[in-house]
This record gives sequence, C-alpha cells and structure tokens, in this order.
Amino acid sequence: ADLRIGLQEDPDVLDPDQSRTFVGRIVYASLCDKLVDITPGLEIIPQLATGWSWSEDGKTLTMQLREGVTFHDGTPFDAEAVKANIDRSQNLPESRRKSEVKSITGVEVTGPHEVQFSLADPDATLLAQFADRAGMMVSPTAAAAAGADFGLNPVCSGPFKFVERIQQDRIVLEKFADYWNADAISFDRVVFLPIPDTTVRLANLRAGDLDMLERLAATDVASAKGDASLQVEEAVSLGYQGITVNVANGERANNPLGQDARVRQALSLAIDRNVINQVVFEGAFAPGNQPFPPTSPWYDTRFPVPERDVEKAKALLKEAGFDRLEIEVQVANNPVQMQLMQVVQAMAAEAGFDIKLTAKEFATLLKDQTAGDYQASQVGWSGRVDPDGNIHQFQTCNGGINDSKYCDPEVDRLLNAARVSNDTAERKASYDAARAILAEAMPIIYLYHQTWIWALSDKLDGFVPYPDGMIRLEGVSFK
Amino acid sequence: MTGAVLETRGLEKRFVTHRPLFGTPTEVHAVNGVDLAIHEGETFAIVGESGCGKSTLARMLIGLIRPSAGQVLYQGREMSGLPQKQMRALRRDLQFIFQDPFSSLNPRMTIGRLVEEPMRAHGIGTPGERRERVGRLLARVGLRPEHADRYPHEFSGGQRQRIGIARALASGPKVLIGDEPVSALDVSIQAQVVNMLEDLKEEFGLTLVVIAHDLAVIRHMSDRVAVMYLGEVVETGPVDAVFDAPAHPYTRALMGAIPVPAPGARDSVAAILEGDVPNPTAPPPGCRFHTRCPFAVARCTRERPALADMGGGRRAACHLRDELPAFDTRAPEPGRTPGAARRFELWRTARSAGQDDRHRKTTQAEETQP
Amino acid sequence: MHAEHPRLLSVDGLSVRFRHHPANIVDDVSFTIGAGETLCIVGESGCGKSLTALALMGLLPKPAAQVAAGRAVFEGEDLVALDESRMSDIRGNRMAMIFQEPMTSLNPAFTVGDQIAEAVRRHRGVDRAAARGRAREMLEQARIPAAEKRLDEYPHQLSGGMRQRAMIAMALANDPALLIADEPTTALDVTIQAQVLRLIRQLQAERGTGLLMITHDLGVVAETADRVAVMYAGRIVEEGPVAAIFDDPQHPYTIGLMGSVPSLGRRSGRLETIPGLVPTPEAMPRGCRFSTRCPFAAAVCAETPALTEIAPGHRVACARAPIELRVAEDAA
Amino acid sequence: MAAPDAVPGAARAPLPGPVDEPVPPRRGSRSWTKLRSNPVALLGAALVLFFVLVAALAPVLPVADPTATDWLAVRKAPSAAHWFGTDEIGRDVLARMIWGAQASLLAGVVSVGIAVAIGVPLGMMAGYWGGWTDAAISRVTEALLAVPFLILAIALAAFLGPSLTNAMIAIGLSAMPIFIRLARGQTLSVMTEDYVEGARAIGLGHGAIIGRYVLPNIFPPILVQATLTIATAIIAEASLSFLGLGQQPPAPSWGSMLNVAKNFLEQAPWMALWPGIAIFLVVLGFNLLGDGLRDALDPREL
Amino acid sequence: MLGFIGRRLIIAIPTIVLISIFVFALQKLLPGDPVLAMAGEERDPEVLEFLREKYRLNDPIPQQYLHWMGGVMQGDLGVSLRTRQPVLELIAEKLPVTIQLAVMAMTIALMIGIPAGILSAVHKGGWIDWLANLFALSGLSVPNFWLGIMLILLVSVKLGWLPASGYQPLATDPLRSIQTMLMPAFVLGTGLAATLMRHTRSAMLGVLRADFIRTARAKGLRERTVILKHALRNALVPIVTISALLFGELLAGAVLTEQIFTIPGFGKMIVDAVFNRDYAVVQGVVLCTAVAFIAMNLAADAAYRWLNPRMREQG
Ligand SMILES: Nc1ncnc2c1ncn2[C@@H]1O[C@H](COP(=O)(O)OP(=O)(O)OP(=O)(O)O)[C@@H](O)[C@H]1O
Ligand SMILES: Nc1ncnc2c1ncn2[C@@H]1O[C@H](COP(=O)(O)OP(=O)(O)OP(=O)(O)O)[C@@H](O)[C@H]1O
Ligand SMILES: [Mg+2]
Ligand SMILES: [Mg+2]
Repeated sequence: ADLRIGLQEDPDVLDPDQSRTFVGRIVYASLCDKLVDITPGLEIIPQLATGWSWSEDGKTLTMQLREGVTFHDGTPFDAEAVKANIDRSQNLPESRRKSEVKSITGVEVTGPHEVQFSLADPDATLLAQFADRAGMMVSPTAAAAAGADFGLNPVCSGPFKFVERIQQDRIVLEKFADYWNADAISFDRVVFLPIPDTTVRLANLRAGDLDMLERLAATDVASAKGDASLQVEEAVSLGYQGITVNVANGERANNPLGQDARVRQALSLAIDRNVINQVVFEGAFAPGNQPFPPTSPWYDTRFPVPERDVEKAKALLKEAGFDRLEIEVQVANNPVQMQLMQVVQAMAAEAGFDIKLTAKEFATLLKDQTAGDYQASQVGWSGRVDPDGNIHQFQTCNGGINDSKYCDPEVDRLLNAARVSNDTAERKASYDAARAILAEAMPIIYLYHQTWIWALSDKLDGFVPYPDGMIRLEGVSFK
Repeated sequence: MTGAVLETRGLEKRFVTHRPLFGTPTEVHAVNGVDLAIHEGETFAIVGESGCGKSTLARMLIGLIRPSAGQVLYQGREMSGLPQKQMRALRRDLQFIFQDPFSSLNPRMTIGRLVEEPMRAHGIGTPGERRERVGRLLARVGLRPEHADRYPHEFSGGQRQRIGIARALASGPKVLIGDEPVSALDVSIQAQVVNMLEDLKEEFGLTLVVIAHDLAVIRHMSDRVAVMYLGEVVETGPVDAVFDAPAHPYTRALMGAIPVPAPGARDSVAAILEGDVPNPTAPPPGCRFHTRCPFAVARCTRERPALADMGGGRRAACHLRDELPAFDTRAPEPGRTPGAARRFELWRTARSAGQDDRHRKTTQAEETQP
Repeated sequence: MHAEHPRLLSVDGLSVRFRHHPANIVDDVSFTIGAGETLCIVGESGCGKSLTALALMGLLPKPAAQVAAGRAVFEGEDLVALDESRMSDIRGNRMAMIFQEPMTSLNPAFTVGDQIAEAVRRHRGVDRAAARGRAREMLEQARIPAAEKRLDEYPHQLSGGMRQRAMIAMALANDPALLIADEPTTALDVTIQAQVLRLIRQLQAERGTGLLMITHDLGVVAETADRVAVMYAGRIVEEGPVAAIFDDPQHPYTIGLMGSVPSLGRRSGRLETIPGLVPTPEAMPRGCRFSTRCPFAAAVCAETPALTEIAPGHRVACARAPIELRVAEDAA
Repeated sequence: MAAPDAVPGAARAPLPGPVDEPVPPRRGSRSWTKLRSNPVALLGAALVLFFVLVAALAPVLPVADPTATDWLAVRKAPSAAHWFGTDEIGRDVLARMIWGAQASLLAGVVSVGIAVAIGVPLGMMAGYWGGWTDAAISRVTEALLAVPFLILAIALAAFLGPSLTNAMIAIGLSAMPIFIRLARGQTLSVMTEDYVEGARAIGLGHGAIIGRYVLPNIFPPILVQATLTIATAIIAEASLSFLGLGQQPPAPSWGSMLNVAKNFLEQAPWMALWPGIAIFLVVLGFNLLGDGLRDALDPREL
Repeated sequence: MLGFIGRRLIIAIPTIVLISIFVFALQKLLPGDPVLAMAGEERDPEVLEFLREKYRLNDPIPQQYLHWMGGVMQGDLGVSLRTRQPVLELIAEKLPVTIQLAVMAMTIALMIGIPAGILSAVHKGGWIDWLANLFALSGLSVPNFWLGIMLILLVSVKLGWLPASGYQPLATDPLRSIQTMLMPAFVLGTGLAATLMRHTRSAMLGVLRADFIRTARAKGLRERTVILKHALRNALVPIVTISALLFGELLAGAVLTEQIFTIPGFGKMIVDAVFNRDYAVVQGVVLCTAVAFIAMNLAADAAYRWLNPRMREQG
C-alpha cells in the first residue's frame, strides 16, 4: 500500500549532513536510520547502535552496532561506516553538522560492529545529537561517490529507499526489502507531498488524496476532530516562539527596550499568554516563558508562566522613565505570526507600548536580525532533544545564533557547565541558575510552545506522536 | 505667372505589393519619372485613368509619402531634405484635400475642432477668432455654422467632402492640392465651391492643383492640365489647347468619353476606350498606351516616346503626335438643355429681384428655431 | 405605371427619422422602379439620398436612425417589415448596393478577392475556388487591370477608383434584381465610368435588373436614367422621365440645379449657384422646404405642396408650377 | 520657403465676405451631457462615490475602533453587535472595512494612475515613432515583465521603505507593461488610419497628433484595462503589505483582510465575504463608469 | 513576415542578456543573504564562509555575473543552492507543467472570455450584457485562492469528482493529467476570461459601428459571419495584446494557484527561490520567462501585421 503524507514545506537538500529544514527531518525518519532514537518521553533508545557506554571521565563513548544491516545500495553497515559518517559530518566543507559533532576528537573502530568515540571534554549532548541528523548513517560508498551532491540521490539504511523527487511536488520513497526491521513496516511506498496551505492540506486529506498530514493549523483542530473520518494526534514540541530583543547587537540596540531590562519585563508582563493561546491557537498550544515547555523536566518551576499584570507593567515602564514607549518589532510575513503579533500589539498597547510591526519576508528578517538591524524580532526555534540545543547557542556570549548579543559571563559559565556534565540533576541545577539570571535580563521574551498536530485518515493505525514532530512509520499500518 | 512654386524632377514611386520569401518582390510602379512645374497663382489640373498614380503623385507633392526617386521642390527648395520643423511650417502653405473625405477625418473630433485644427497647428488667431473663422469657412462650403458641433459620421458624403475643403482652407494656404475635391457634391454646391476657390485665387494668389474626373469642371477651373496614364504624364498644356485639340490618343479617348448632360445627346457610348488596362506591375514596353491605342504602329511597341515640346506650352509623349488625324471637336454643348436654360432665365430674374426678400425669409426661418 | 417595366420595387411614403431630431430627414418619399428600369436620384448634397437607399437595404445606422413610416415592397415583400434573417437572404442577392465611400466600406483586414468571393459563396453556395473565379471575373468586368493579382491585395493597396470598382464588382457578383448604386462612379475617370455604366446596362438588358442610381453627375443621369427623381431636404420635389426633367424642369430647385452645370466649352465667367443654405432640421420650414431659398416663393409655399402630375409621368411638388404661369400671374 | 509672417494669418486669406450667419457659441461638451444622462454610468459613479465617501468619512462615521480587539469575540459571525462579524483577533469587521476603504481605494486608483500615466505615453511613443524608440521601450517593457513581481516588491520595500505610497509605486510599476503594450499596439493600429496622415498633412506637430488623434482613439482599451487593473491592484496591495511594503498591521485594508481570511474560509467565511463584495462593488463601479465614459467619448454611440 | 521575425529574433538575444543583467543586479541588491537563508537554524559561521567562497558570493558582482554567463554559454545554468539540483534540470522539470497549465488556462480563458465579450457587445445594454459583465467582474474580484479552495472543497471533498491536487505528467497518464489540471486551469482561466471579455466587448463595440460592417451586412452575410469574421478580426488588436501578455504571465508561473493545487510549476519554484535567495534558480527562471515574454510580444507583433495589413508597411 502507498502512504501519502502532506508536508507543510518542501524539504531542502536530502543530505543529512547538509540539510537544515524541519520537514527534511520528517523525510529522514523514513529514509535514514540514526545511531540512536528517542522515545516519546525523550529517552534515548537504540536504533543502529544496540548499546553504548560512557567511560568514567565521560570522554569516551563506546557503541555496539546492529549486525546484518545494509544500506540501500547494498553496502553493509559496520563500524567503518560509522567512522566514515562522523568523518563526513566533521570534514565535508558543506557540512552543517560540524558544531553538533565538534566534541568528537576521534573515532576508533574497535570491532566490526563496535566503535569508540573519543571526546576532548565530556559532552552531555552528544547522544541527543546522534538521535538526530548527526547520527544518521549514510552509505559511505554512495557518499564518497557523490560528494556534496549526495542529496540528489540519498542512500541510507532506513526502512524506505529513495525513488524520486520533484521539487515542490513530491518525494517518493519505496520500501527497502532488506531493512533490518522490515516486519514493522507495512507500506510499499511513501510519498511526501509538500502542500504549504494549511486549508488545502486538510482539504486534500478530506478528499482522500492524502493519508496524513503534519502541522494541522490549530484553528482547524476542532473541525478535524469533528470529522469522523479523521483522527488528530498532538504532541507539544520541543521548541518555542518568542520575541528576541536586540540588547547589544549594534546601533539599534540603543533604545529603552534593548537597554533596560525593566522595559522588557514590562512588555512580558503586558502579554497574556493564555489569551494568545486561546485567540490565535484555539488553546491547542502551550503558553510558555522558558526555552522548554512547562511539561519538560528541564522547566524551572520557580518561574511559572506569568499572569498578565498590566498595572505592574505600567509601573515598571514608569520606573524606567516612560509613560508610553514606541518600539518596533519585526515579524515574519506569515499570517499566523502576524496574527500573534497583532494580539501582542493590542495587549502591549494597554500597558503603554506602541508597537510598530514590520512584516518582512523571512530571508530579509533573518539578515536584519543577524546584522543587528532590528529592535525586536519575533522568531522561534524548532527545538532539540537536549535542553542545551534550546539555550546555549542563543544566550552565551559567542553563541552562534545569539542575535540579541546578550552576554553575561556567569550565564556562559553555567551553560557551559551544563554541557559537560552527564549528571541530569547537576545539569538541571545549572540551567535553573542561569534561568534566574535570564528571567531578570530577559533578552528573549518567550511566548508559547507550538504543539505538533497531525491529522490522519481513520484508516491508519498505530501512529505515535513524538515531541520532536517526526513521523515514525514503524508499526503504522492501514486498518 | 511667376516662377514655379512646385516642381518635380524625375519623380518616381514604387509600392511593394507582395514580398515573397525568396525572389524579387512584386512592385507597382505607381508614379514613373514625372517632371512638372506648377506656377504661382495658376490652377493646374491632373487628369487620368483611375489608378494611374494621381493620388500618389499628389501625396508626394506635399511630402506625405517619400518618393522612391526624384525630387519635389517647393519654391526651389527640395522638400525631402527639410528638417521637421520647417516641413511643418511649410504645411501651412501647402494644404491637401483628401480623396476619401471620411477616413481622413478623426471620428472623435467635432467638425468645428477638425476645421480649427490647422489654425491651431500654426498658431493662427485666438480661440474666439478661430471659432468665428470656422463658422465662416463652413458657410463658404455650404455647411451651416451649427454643424460645428457635430461629428463626421453624422454627415453625408458630400458634406464630409466639404468639411475636408473647409479644413484645407483654414490655415490660409498658398498652394492647395485637391484630390477630387468636388466629386461628391451636387452641381450647385460644386459650383459654389468652385467659385469660392476662384475668388480665393484672385484675391490671394492661391495656387491650385486639382485632380478630378469631371472634365467640365476642369475645363472651367484650370489654366493648365496634365494627363496621366499608367504612372506617366503623357500630355500637358494650357487647358483650352488640350481640350480643343488633344495631342495624345489617350487624351482623345478621354475627351470622347465625357458624358453629356442632355438626354440623347450621345446615343450610345461609342467612343469608349477598348482593350484591357495594362497591369501596372508589368507595364508594357515601349509606349505604355500602345496596347489600347487605335493608332499604334510597330515603333510604339518598342520605343518609349519622350514628353516632347509642341510649342505653345504644350508637350505630349506620342511618336505620332504630328501625324494623328484631326480631332473632331464636339460642338461645345451648353451645360443645360434649352428648356432648362429658358427656365433658368426666369429664375435668374426672380432671384435678382427678390434678393432682399429672400434674405428676409431666411431670418424668419431662423427665428422659428426653438 | 409604366407598362414596359414590370414593377420591381415600389416605395410608398418612406420616412426616416433620427432620434432626437425634430424633423424627418427623409420625408414621405415614394417612387417605383420596374425591372430593367433605371431611376436616378439627384439632389442637394445631404438631402437624404443615401439614407433612403440605406433604409431600403435595412442598413440604417441603428438605433440612431429609424424608418418612421412607409412601405417598400420589393418582389412582393415589404422590406421595412421584413425580419433580419429574411432580409439577409435578399441583401447582396436579389438586391445589392454600392456604397458611396469605398475606402471605409471595404474591410481593411481582408483581401478584395475574399470580400467579393464571400458574397458569392453566401448566396450561391459554391465552393471556394468557384467563388474566387467569379470574383476575378467580376473584377475584370469592372475593368480592374491585373485582376488575378488584385484579388489578393488589400483595400489600402488600391487606388480610390479601384476600390470603387471593387465595390461594384461585389454588388454585381450575384446578378441582383435590384441594384442600388450610391454615386458609383465618382472616383472613376470618364473612360472607365463609361465602361462601368455599360456593364450595368448590359446587366439590365440581360437580366432585367432594376437600378436605383444616386449621382450628382447630370451627364451620367442623362445617359443612363429612364426616370429621374429630384430630392431636396428629404423630399422628392420632382419626378419624371429623364427627358422631361432635363428639358422641362418644373421645380425651382431642379431649375437651379440644371443652371449650375458647368459647360464643357471655354469658360464663361462664374458658375451659377443656388444661393443660401439648406435649413437645419430644427429650422425646417413647415411648408415647402425649398421656400427659404426659392426666388419664386409666395404665401402658398407655407403649405406642404403635394407631388402632382403635371404631364404624363412627370410630377412636381411645387405650388407655383408651372413657373412661367405663376410669374406672369404675379406680374399681373 | 516663405519668410515667416510677422502677423500670422494676416497677409493670408482671411476669408472674404461677412459671416452669413452668426456663429453659434460652442455647445457644451456633448460627452458630458451623454455621461450625465447614462443611467449605467450614473450607477457606476454612485458606487464609486459611495466608497470614496466611506473612505473619506471613516474618522467621523459612528463605527467601532478598527483596531480594538476583543478576546471574547474572536471570529464571531455577523450579529447585532458586530454587523459584519469579527475577525481573527476579535476586531469589528465593519469598522475595518470602512477604515480599510481608504488604503484600498488609494492602492487601486493611485497605482493604476501611475501605471497609466507612465505606461500610456511610453507605449504611444513606441508605437508612434517606431524604430529605435520602439525597440528601446519594448525591450525595457520585456525586462519589466520578466522581473518577478516578488523581486521588484522586495527590492522596493528594502530601498524605499515601508509605506503605502511605495506600495502603490511598486504596483504601478508592475502594472505598467500591460499599458505600454496596449498603448503601443493600439497606436500602431491607429497610425495606419488615414486621419493620422490627414493630421500630418495639416502640419500638426507630433505632440498634437499624439494627443488629439492617437490618444482619443486608443483610449477605450486603456480605459477598460485601467478599470480592471484597479481590482488587481487592490488585491496586490495585500501581498505587498505582507512583504512589508504597504499598509502595516494593525491598519486595515481590504486586500490584507482577504489574505487573512484565506485561513478561515471554513470557520469564518464572512471574513472573506465582505472584502470580496466590497472589491467587487468598487470594481463594478469603476467599470460601469468606464463603460459610460467610453460611450460618452465615442460620438458614434448614442 | 519571416524577415520581420528573423530581425526580431536577433535583437532578442541582447534583450535577454540585458534582462539577465538587470535581474542579476536587482537580486544582488535584495536584502537578505543567500547563505544565511541556506544555513538553516544553526548558522555555523565556518560553513557560511565556505559556502560564500564556493558560490563566489564574495566576488564583485560583475565577476559573479560573468561567471554565471560563462556557464550559460555552455548550457550550464548553475545549481540550486537550496537543493543542489542543476537549474537546467529543474527548469526542464517545471517547464512542461507550466506550459500545460498555461495552455489549458488560456484555452479556458479564450473560450469563455471572447464569446462572452462578443455576446455582450452585440447585446449591449441587454440582460446578456449585464450577466456577462457581472460574471466577468466577479471573476476578477474573487481571489484565486478563494475560488480554488472552494472548488477543492466542493468538487474534490464533497463530490469527489476530481483529485484535489497533485500533478501527473501528461506523458504518463494524459487523462489524469488533464483531470488534475482542470480545476487550476479553470481558476486561472476565469480570472483571465474576465479581462478578455471586457476587452473584447469594448473593441467589438467600436468595430460594430464601422462602415465595412454595413457592407458585410449588405452582402447578406449572416449576422454570425458579420460579427465573427468581419467585426472580430478588426477588434482583435487589443485582444491579442492582452492575450499575449496574459499568456506570458501564465508562463512565468501562477504562484497562488500552483500553491493551492500543489502544481510544481514555475510560480512556486520562483517564490521558493526568491525567498531562499536561490540566485541561480531565479536567474534561470527569469531567463525562461524573458524568452516567453519576448516570444509572446513577437507573436503579438506578428499577429498585428496579420490582422491589419496596413501595419505591414510600417516595417
Ligand atoms: N448619424 C447621423 N446623425 C445625424 N444626422 C445624420 C447622420 N447621418 C446623416 N445625417 C444627416 O442626414 C442627412 C442626409 O444624409 P445622406 O447621407 O442621406 O445625404 P445624401 O443625400 O446622400 O448626401 P450626399 O450626396 O452628400 O451623399 C444629412 O444632412 C446628414 O447630415
Ligand atoms: N499602399 C499601396 N500599396 C501598394 N500599391 C499601392 C498603394 N497605394 C497605391 N498603390 C497602387 O498605386 C497605383 C496608383 O494609385 P493611386 O492611388 O495613385 O491612383 P489614382 O490615380 O489616384 O487613382 P484613382 O483615380 O482611382 O484614385 C495603383 O495601382 C495602386 O494600386
Ligand atoms: Mg486617387
Ligand atoms: Mg450620400
């Protein structure tokens, strides 16, 4: 049987080492197996690696690999292949995975199906990286042959192999007969169809042209739930949406919002996150005030999602020396984001903020944001399994994506410490300590956490929602 | 008569009618080596068979189309070399009445605007003066001043032709070229227009070039005439001389074919020219008229006769011009039958008697206007 | 009326009126044409000759102009009342018209040959080649040189006279029973004019075609007409056999018209004219429409004069005809 | 050639003789009378006028604040409290329609005005002069056509900054080629007419020929296209405000209202309905007015 | 005529070069950084720098252009930065789709627009005229997305007559291919039909008053022939102008409609490419659309000469 999945966007290049889009990862879930996987509860479980162990000092990771696995082109999967893959992630000039595997200093083949990673420092995030694109194993033969063009015809070891791709139209995969877990797979082909318009995507599902779709619009949930022929599945995502404030990124940081934390706090207080969730997302998402959703074990319960407090916001603003303050917020030109910001605008107005919204198409927005040509910017992050992925790059002084250029050595210290520890409690303590500072400084005003919503034909069975938003087809079948 | 106002030298015009993918294109030799000199203050008539190139010649005379070869000189200066601006200024002196009156009038302009246009173009008068002059011009061509607010499509064929005339006169030209200017007018209006042109000539030394088929009108109006056949001038000379003793066989054929406005005056159309009109894309060799000429001899099929001087200002292009039998001039019939003439005398007396009377009535009629 | 000509068309009380105009532009016009007969209409430019013809053809500029009254019986059918589809079967077939302005009357986008052949195909149902053949034949008869070649030329490539002949060829292509020719030879030189008139006459002789000819050329009238109708300001003011009109003009307008003809002889002073202007429809006098310009006008002229027969077949609409008598009376 | 006369026309032929009859005063424009007595045109004018009034009077009309949100009344169907319903964040749609009229009408009319004002002269010049002028203008037109609207819009947004004026410029620029082509094609066609030759024979300058002979005769299709482009322009304004060029939120415009409504076609159809109807009516109004104008300007039309 | 086309084809080449320079420059002026757009969420500076070097984004713009042009000369339009697919391949993939959609939409537009325009002109002021006009103007003011979604909801979801979206190449399954394209072509077509209808109406109204129409009637031609042959032919100049432009625009891609019916045509590709600053793709597509517009303009000019023989003399 064929399974047709509607995607919100067209993925970019299909090379795990080069790709960068969220939807691309959805395709990989069927195409490329990773060393490890996660459970819906975010525990790390074996996939291509059957087991692993850390050395005492946390600087060596030994992995046992699954035997009898081959890539789609027949190349056997073994320790050499893993070594080649890590090498590719680190050294392919186009590789976007470099930072993710930076901590690995060497890979040693200790047996045909055993491999040992040596690290410069302990890296708590490594396994989580292996559960994502950095852990995806591509066929070394194919990769060597194709070089940077591997993405045109990707060869992995996942349950489905690549058949064809037409830009903006479809990606077709077909069942890989020699898949190690072939029994769990019940589709002959999977077709991914990018359909950007949410209404149309849903209509396609209803018309039977799709079997399932990802990212159902929150506003369509009610009607989809009301449709007997559809089922709806949800999982709160790992990511967040918020307003990044320019605090030290060039000239334009020189404004009350960028310079005075009280102003930012006032803005945050002026916003009713619950109402946003109700109005814009019909209650489907999760209000938030931290990089992790309140459901996450990493969430700092000392700082719950604040109630709206206009009086306090006004007071803070007054304290900072303003009755009314005009600020400019840039926002990506998509309807939902605009709607969100208009709600924020209306709310903030009551507390004394005159928000001027500037809609920009995403490339411009991104460029302005990195260049510091903005006061505040409404952006988000799709989220990573490990908490580090949601915070470190954004709020350390040299963080690669720290567009607000917030910099506090203490925060740096805490976040770095959280990285190198393998002890969850210790890490949590570091994060909480950092949170205490960040909640005050507030370079990013977190607003909410998206919920992944899938709509499926009721003929489908066995789908399990994951907080990473992926579609795992093991165990899924037509009734 | 002073020197030539308009002069042509070896004027030629070829039109491409068909351009095949390969090979030579088909050309119509519409005008072929025409030399003319038109003098100031005279009326020069061009007659000739339909399609012989009269309109094309006239268009070249005022520089509307460029000659394929040869020159047109206005007051001794070559026209094609003139810069835009001078050319425009020259157009004030040189006006044209189109053969097809309707298509040459902008359908979206009122008659008043159309007639006023040449004055506006040359910055003549104030709007008020122009308006008044328009009214006068319209009246002169037998239209009513009220017509100024109507559009071309609301007029009859003859009225449109008169609009064309009024328009050509508006800028006060020195040379007026009329391509069949009075063909669609009834005889009385035609007479009115012809009289007016003569008045203008007399008063302002207007030079007239008239193309016409009505030979009676031509004889009445013009001083000199040129007869064209298949793109060439075959005979020119003072009008009476040419009419009384046509030198070229084609001219003779023309004269013989004039219908007479008296029933039964010409029992049948005996004298009409026989034979097929030659194909202008492949004109016959030798004398172009030889295929239809009753007098043609062998020489005519080979040799092209030149336009040779015959004295008395006459020139003709015929090898046999001196050998032709004498032309039996028809007795110059009166323009009207005896019965009509008799009645007309009555009319004339009544008219001169009742001049004031008539005037009174007109104004009366005017007053009944709502 | 005329025993030698079986009646083909009889027009009775035809009036044409323009919307928003106070007076009929064509007013109460009646005449008949027999098979093989030629009726010439002459008259003041703008007096409604073309409109009369268009009214008969059902081609008045609608909705601006409308037939206000009257009948026009052609081969037993009233043209005024006929529906469009029947009319289109007659037009171009039994009854054809040559228009006054050949340039604008030809479609600039099609070759002359196409436009003639089309009329043939419409009514004769012949194939393309045959229709083209007929078109060529007609162009030749209309004395257009190199007819074969001209078939494929566009109207703008022809001279004025050639266009006019193309129109004539088009009208004659289906051997109509009645031909309406609106100044068919104005753009033709006299030799070709003579040939074309001969062609039409031939057709009349062979097929008994009736001809309604509108022309200003009194020479042509004299040579071709059986009868003549003189129009002034929308009305027929005089009608009669050609000889009678030329030699015994009764209506003052006819007299004035005849007097304006230039003579072919050496020039002798200014041409005679009819003074004054035609009144506008708004200012149209109530009675005789010529009265404002008529040197013989008298009080009776305030009444609309009826067209009365003063000699066999010769009718005139003038209260003061015969003039000599009236003038003498006045003098007395 | 003759030396220019000191007093133009004086030495020349002022026609002899007195005016036989008094020249009647110039009659009032017949086109205007025709337009005024054409019920269809009047209907069109009334529609346009209505919306213009609405746009102009928005500040004084007794309607709700178009930006006032009401979290408890999100996407509510039309009711007594909100005649046209409410939008995705609980604003009154009627108020937004009224306030949006101004931006939308401006976007529609001004941008078409720009396109016509630049495009038509260029097209006429190309058609009139032919040769190199034509080649140059035509090539530029082709270039304009080939540049994707999106690129043009983003570039303009970046360089000119966000404002409704700049949005109108962008729309005008992108609508221009069609007017250039249309004007050029029609001019080429009109140039073959004899009356243009007639105008040259009179000695009219190029400007006068273009203005008085060519323009009025190529006008009808331009008028049609202009009235049609108004609709496209109103809708296009929305996509520009989306790229940050036009009206910025929360200020309303019909186009952006439509754009947002797209995501709620099922849940809140009225959100698309009202702006849709308004655009339809405006466009209908302009088209009827255009038809009336066409008829009025065509002397053959009664 | 052939000489005319030949001459025009020769000047087409510099035109295309000019357009490509223009678009190239314009793109480079756009805010936004292709590499940044490509970098994804992580934006590793090292990778960014490498990519800049690799795609010569650090070179001076003229040099970048020359490099690109050099490739074009050899038939290499570069590769998509986003997917690494050769641009030529991408175009080859989209072109048939776009052409099919454009042809179908134009056919529908012409089939509706011209007859409606003619009818409305012939029955000016009558109810047919009103009906046609109301239809046309609603066709114009109803946004394509609305009509598209409504059609999907009605025809696909409710009635299940046609597939909601997805494209099937014409070669593999012609019937289904046409089925899938039917709704989008209809949505596009009705919008264009409105424009065509209004132009046809206006042009026909003008021509119907001409004298030669009277001549055609005088020949006894059926009213249908008079209108469809004699009048229409002379009314076609503005219609041809507009049709050529509309068709050119269709060939440049119909973004919204393609998006709604998920048809992989130029429109979607160019939007994605612009948003991602995928320069090579934009250049490639613009090159194609430039050719399309030049061809359409040429076709229109050739058609003018056919429609109006007098224009042939203008050279
Ligand atoms: N569309 C119109 N609107 C108003 N008046 C018109 C219209 N068409 C013609 N007329 C008027 O009707 C009258 C008769 O016109 P018609 O064409 O029949 O004249 P005619 O006798 O054929 O003249 P001519 O010999 O000059 O061709 C004219 O005075 C003319 O001005
Ligand atoms: N634009 C053109 N293209 C091709 N041939 C043309 C063109 N204009 C005129 N001709 C041809 O040139 C010749 C002369 O035409 P012209 O109009 O000068 O004749 P004419 O003497 O004015 O005739 P008429 O008395 O019939 O008006 C004709 O054979 C005509 O077909
Ligand atoms: Mg001529
Ligand atoms: Mg007439």
